[in-house]
Amino acid sequence: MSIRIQEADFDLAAELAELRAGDPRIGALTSFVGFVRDINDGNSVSEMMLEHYPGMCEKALAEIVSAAKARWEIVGVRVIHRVGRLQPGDQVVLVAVTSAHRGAAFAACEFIMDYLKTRAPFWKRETTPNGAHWVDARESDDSAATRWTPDGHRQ
Amino acid sequence: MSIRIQEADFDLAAELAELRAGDPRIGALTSFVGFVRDINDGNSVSEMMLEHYPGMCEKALAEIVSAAKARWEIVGVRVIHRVGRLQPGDQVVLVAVTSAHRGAAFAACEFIMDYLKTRAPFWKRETTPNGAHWVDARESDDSAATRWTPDGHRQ
Amino acid sequence: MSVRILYFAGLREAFGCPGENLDLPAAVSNVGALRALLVAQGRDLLASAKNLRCAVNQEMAAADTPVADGDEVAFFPPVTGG
Amino acid sequence: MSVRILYFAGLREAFGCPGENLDLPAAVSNVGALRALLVAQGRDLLASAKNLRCAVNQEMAAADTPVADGDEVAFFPPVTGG
Repeated sequence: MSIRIQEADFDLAAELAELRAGDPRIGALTSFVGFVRDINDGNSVSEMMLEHYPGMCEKALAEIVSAAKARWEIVGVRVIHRVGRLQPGDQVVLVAVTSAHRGAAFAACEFIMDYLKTRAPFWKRETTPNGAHWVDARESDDSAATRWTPDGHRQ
Repeated sequence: MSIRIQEADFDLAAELAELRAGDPRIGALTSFVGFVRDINDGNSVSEMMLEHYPGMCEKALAEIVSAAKARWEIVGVRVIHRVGRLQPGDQVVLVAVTSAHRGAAFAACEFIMDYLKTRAPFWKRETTPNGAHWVDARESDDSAATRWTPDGHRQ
Repeated sequence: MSVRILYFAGLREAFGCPGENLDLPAAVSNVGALRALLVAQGRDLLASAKNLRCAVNQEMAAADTPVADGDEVAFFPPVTGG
Repeated sequence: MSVRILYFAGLREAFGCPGENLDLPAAVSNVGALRALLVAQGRDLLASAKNLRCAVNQEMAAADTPVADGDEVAFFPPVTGG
């Protein structure tokens, strides 16, 4: 597994190519990229600042990825999360999973995103015409994470 | 929407970049790529031939994408399916979806793949040490497609 | 009444042809009757094929789907793309 | 007994500092008691913050999670990354 937290942008194509690395067992590659949107909850966003808890973030992400590997047969995982100052349109996060079959790749990728959203200590502060404020956690993110049952299915 | 059936390979990075095309409403990009594996059902595969029904394939894929657009709020969709002779490791199919939020992007991408697998008229013939044979449809693919209820949730 | 028949994958390979044009007797007005006619004409595989699928004018069809003059009727095994 | 306290996001900003070192009286042996002590020392926001989260040594913790000498105890709002 490869987990990185960084200020720098990432090259999506290069990351996906590296993750595949010509392994002929791989039949499926599922990836998710999150971007800074220009509108959030009706306000236009001019800048996004991402703060994190160094050390705990890496630990939390490693635990989430391990949980996914225990539930599904996956070949490889790559997680990148950016921190610092970002602009609308910037890439924020990448989760990519390879596996023999598509079911495991889809499920593990979405599972990792759902848990990252509720368990990994990152916080967003967005700047709008009304000033800068910390983004509130979404109830929908909590319910997305709790729908995963211990046997790896979704409720 | 963009749907293509082609013999030529595709450039994953270029396809994803074009789909995004700097639209600042996009908060999520989910993509799936399927590859020819070197082993299928225990046999080593030296070549894969993909046949399709020209005309009906394009129609079936357009209907599947329209159904996804009716169920989820998505910004853009790209589907590419290759036909002809492929080798292990080759890219076979791409489904990529952009949307404001990740839930819709994940669901629509997996929905399109599930229906493509059971509704789009493509057939695979693989060459193994025992000769060439047409691949049997999987029961698991039918059940993957039928789990989608009319309201867009999964059973 | 004339229809265009198409075969794909294992059927195309077994029959050695991608399709055929057929003049239908008036009694043959749906997919089930057309299939029976083709079997009677020697296309045995259309009787024995597991889970045979049919499309009329590129839309999935069932045994009772009507067949009309000028239609394109395709027979094929369950799909395996993706 | 001494612990390292960390604050993140809105808490860090409101307190104007990323954390503090604290000598704990023997009676303060879990997260709930530590939080009460900090509130008593003027960190009011730790009482009023909605859905305050806490981690001990970088693992999510609850009010009854023990706190021991040398621990790193972090307080922060619900996470909003991704």
